Amino acid sequence: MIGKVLVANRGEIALRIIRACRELGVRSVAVYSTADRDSLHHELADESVCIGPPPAASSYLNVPAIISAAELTGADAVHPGYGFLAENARFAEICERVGLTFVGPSSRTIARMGDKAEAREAAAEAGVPVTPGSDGSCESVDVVKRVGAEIGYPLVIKASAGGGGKGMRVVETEAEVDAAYLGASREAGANFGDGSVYVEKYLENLRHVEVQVLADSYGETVTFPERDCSVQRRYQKLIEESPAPGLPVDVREGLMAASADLVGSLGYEGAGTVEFVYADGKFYFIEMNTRLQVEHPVTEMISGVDIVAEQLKVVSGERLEVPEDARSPDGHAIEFRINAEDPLRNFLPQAGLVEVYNPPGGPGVRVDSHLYAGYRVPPYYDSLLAKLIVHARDRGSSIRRGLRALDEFAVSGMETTLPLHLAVLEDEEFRRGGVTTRFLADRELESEGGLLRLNRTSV
Amino acid sequence: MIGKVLVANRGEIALRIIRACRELGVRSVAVYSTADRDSLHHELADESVCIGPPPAASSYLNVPAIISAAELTGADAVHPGYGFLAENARFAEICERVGLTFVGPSSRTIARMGDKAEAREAAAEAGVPVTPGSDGSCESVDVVKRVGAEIGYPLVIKASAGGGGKGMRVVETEAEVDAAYLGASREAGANFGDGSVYVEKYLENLRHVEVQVLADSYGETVTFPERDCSVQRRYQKLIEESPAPGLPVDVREGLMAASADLVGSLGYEGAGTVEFVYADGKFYFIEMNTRLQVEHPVTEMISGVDIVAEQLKVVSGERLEVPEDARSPDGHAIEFRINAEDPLRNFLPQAGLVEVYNPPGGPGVRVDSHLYAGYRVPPYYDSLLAKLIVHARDRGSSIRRGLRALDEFAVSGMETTLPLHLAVLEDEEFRRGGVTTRFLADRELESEGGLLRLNRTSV
Amino acid sequence: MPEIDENRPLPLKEVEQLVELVRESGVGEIRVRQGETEISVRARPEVPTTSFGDQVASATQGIPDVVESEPSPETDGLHAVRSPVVGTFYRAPAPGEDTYVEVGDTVSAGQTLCIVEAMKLMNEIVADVSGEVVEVLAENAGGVEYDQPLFYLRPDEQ
Amino acid sequence: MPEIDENRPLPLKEVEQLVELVRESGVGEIRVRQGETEISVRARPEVPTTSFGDQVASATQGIPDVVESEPSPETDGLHAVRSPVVGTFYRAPAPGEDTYVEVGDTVSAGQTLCIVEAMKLMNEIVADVSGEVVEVLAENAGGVEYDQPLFYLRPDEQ
Repeated sequence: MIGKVLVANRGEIALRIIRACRELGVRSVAVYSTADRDSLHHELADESVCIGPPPAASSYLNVPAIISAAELTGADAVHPGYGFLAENARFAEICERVGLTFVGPSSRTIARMGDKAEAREAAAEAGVPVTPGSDGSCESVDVVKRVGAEIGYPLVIKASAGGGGKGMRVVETEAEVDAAYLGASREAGANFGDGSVYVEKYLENLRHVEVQVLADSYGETVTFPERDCSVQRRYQKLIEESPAPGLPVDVREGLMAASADLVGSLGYEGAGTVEFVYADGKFYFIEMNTRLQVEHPVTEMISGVDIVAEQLKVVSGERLEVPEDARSPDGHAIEFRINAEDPLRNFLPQAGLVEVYNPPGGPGVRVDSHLYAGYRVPPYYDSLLAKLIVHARDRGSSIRRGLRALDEFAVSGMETTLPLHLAVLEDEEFRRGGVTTRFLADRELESEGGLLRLNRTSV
Repeated sequence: MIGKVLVANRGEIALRIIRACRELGVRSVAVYSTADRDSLHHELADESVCIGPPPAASSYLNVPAIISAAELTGADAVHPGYGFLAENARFAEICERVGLTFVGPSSRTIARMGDKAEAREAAAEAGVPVTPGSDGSCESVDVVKRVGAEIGYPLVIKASAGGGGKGMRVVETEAEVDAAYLGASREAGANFGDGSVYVEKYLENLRHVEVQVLADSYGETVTFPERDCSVQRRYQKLIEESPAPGLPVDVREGLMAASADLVGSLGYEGAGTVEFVYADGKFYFIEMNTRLQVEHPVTEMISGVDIVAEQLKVVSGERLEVPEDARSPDGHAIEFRINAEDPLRNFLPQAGLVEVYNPPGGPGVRVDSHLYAGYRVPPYYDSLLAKLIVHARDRGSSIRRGLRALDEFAVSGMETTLPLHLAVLEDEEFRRGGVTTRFLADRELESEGGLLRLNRTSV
Repeated sequence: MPEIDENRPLPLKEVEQLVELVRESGVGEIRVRQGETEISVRARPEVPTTSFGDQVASATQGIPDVVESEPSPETDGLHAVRSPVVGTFYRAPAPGEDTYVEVGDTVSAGQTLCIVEAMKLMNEIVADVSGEVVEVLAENAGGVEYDQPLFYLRPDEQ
Repeated sequence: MPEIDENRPLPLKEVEQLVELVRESGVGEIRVRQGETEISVRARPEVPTTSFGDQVASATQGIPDVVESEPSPETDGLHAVRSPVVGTFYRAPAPGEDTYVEVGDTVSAGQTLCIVEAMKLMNEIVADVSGEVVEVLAENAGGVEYDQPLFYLRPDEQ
């Protein structure tokens, strides 16, 4: 087993990794910016190093400072968490070069999957269904039009190097292609330094489902029952659950097999997530995230597997330890992202002093959070305050447990997404299950007697 | 399903019951003393009624006030939790008489199992092994001596109406019988209003194991894998785990079958625990608790069953919903009782303001607690502040998770048993597993660099 | 994900205007967001005060009875007569009969004010001071808790 | 996740303008965000209240390094020279050579005090004020964090 891990992250995910280290007897090193001097990751790690001033570019994205901190403390591995440097192939490569074990796949695999057009090709080569569209990038407007003539409109043009909706344009007819191509390409160039784009059939009424994978260096690959992450706001996931409600068993088996095929063809090692869209009984690959994801606890709850511990075992050259029964879902789990955002003011980010913090307890409740009463949420980083994960024997019980736990969750000092989650759980369509990614966009939030409610605005 | 449950208790167990009610859609009524005006059970219940001044005799043991509160709020059931009125047959009888559903077995069964000598007889009749000893109570010194001649010394004289070590005397030789009989009988009379005693073979080097049972009104009985509660201080359990370390499978099956036999012969309904001593490969019945126990979460963690929810289903006339695989242990769970007691000052109870309260989170961690930062622990009731339950795939991982979570658990404002638990988890004999009930008595606590350590004092 | 144009200059002119506005208006903070532009100007902070009761109230959404409306304090020299038991409050000895007391009545210490029935037992509640009945705080035939104020009396001058 | 262009220069000019604005206006804080650029300027804070570090120290048994020994405050008019990077602290240009400065030396602003090596780069740390070297706070060839005080200087009277 590796001996000391530098955790190149902050907030709840840094705690998550430090906890896994401690349970495995591995020493942990926290790095922190001067804005995070009072943070729990800095308090709970075995060692910690201040790496820079508050802006992420000077601290959590500061590669020289992080590498120096690893050298100073004698860390032999770096766990990047999610966000920040987690999918930065250059960082992974630097780690490889200086002899630090990067907890993740090789820099080559990160780079390959980071190019979305190339990832599509890799998936197609592995026999995984991809949305109908171009083979790789589209060099010109004409290529887009040829694809459109072949598969029909609407289409969506996407940035090859992109993600998160940047450099993306939906095209309803051929007449719109020229302007959209130009716009998407320019935006991609400005955002990612790479203007290349590709094109896909635009699917509506789709669900976002994804498969957690783990692979070790002995060629063993484990895929887990899918997560459904369709409750999103502007491509940001808010609620994730597993298994996906109402998904036929053969679709689940198809998703798991397709993910195993892709991962196998890549020679992948470590944890990753293969993302799909699902509509009308069919699924299509969209991208692969070559890192731990925010919503990994949902899978941990229904499988009993500690995914972060398995990551650390894999990079230590050990074999995966996943019992056979972890591959079928044990009950149902839902994760709620409690963000420091005001749902009534267009999700305006909040910062400041956490006055009261009392997380819920009791059966089937897990909380991953770096908060404590008296903690000051700095304005520099993302707004995730806590993840509440509930687990029960079936989806109905999970929803009721979620309502109970959200109701108990006491955070004051700033607005949060807690009341939004309560409103989602009261929504009839959500309760029936199987909502699409338009779920939140199709609804308005209304304040009613101190509680929030969702009202459908379009049909 | 019953519609509204009055929770005749306080602290963490009141919260536990209120949580179960909320998840089942059952309304809950809290009762509280004036010392508990700021308590979470009062805040989180749907309704609440102040029932009396701080002393338990005038509030949580005040039967007329509790019955009146049930009538005023229209509750149709009363859940007694543990302690207070939970094994008070008269209270159960009054509930039956006024048409309130008592969440527990019938008052007759409570009374029968409450008489320890009678419970021994019931167990023997059901074919459950009991410690060699007297048949029922011993009317005179001569009966004790006759038993002594038959089964040999040492013996232990126990109060029939007793529990918790009161009215108990160990007798090494026949010469000591007269004085011990008199003393035990007097103490029993003073404590329980009933001086009758019985006698058992005194077993040393034994472990305390117990079996959780659930039975419904359709004759279905479920028994769960045993809990080991051998880490005790003066008959008070401090750490409970399940399954019992190193217990042979045939012993587990024997314990579960014996418990099912006893419960079946009693026509038992609801949740209960059959307690045994275990030594040298053999187990003997000691008593049955006809109520929910403090340590029920340990069984919930390894079975996935919500025991309190099942209690409420049973009294609603529904069938138990326990999947077949809940009867074999899924992983390993340990519970730590975090008490407001100072381990270095003879476990002196603590009270006062909780300044910092930050429970641990992350995978496999459950906390049942009524604390929050700013809560004032009243000096009137028991010292249990929180239960930390950890769950992992095997005992070794559970212990490491326990160390991690205890280490994170932040409570300030008073001394607690947190450092004692850390010391137990570092003890080599505990780590090997299978310690006897003398574990803590045979050790001294030592303070070393701010941490506690256990040192063995006898061999 | 927001779309970002990293080439636009920072809106320093607008910042200056907001600073001026904060200073002149005396407000604590102004925040403006438009698309990806966000400006926040805060005055020098005052000394914070915190009370736990308030915090919990604002913190726990959806818990209906978290904010306990405490019985009004015994201000203005009023004396509260409280219920010693949980039960049902009756202002008269039996249905149809006269109430024990009305607002404005003068009562003497030891005089019965009402009955609280609990478990079929009629508990007569007596005045513990002499004085005038100023307010009846519980509803006839309604439930009362232990320690709940039932009457306000204005004690006689001594 | 957005990829960040780490090569763009920091908008120092704009920062300076905002600093000036905070000082002149007397407001507590200004924050401006545009796209991936974010600037926050805050006035010197008021006296701090309770520090969490203390509380945790007494609360979390068994966490060895919870009590961070904060660098001693710049009392008595001393000026701290802090490390701008994470790295290894060297008092001399090369092994065997003379140290840059010793306690008691008088240094002028801009004079090299030490080297902090990070990623094979030798960062010369210079005095930002003129004055006397009062204390060397880091150990030769030991690691230093960002913002860690390296020297105390007593600035010259002006």
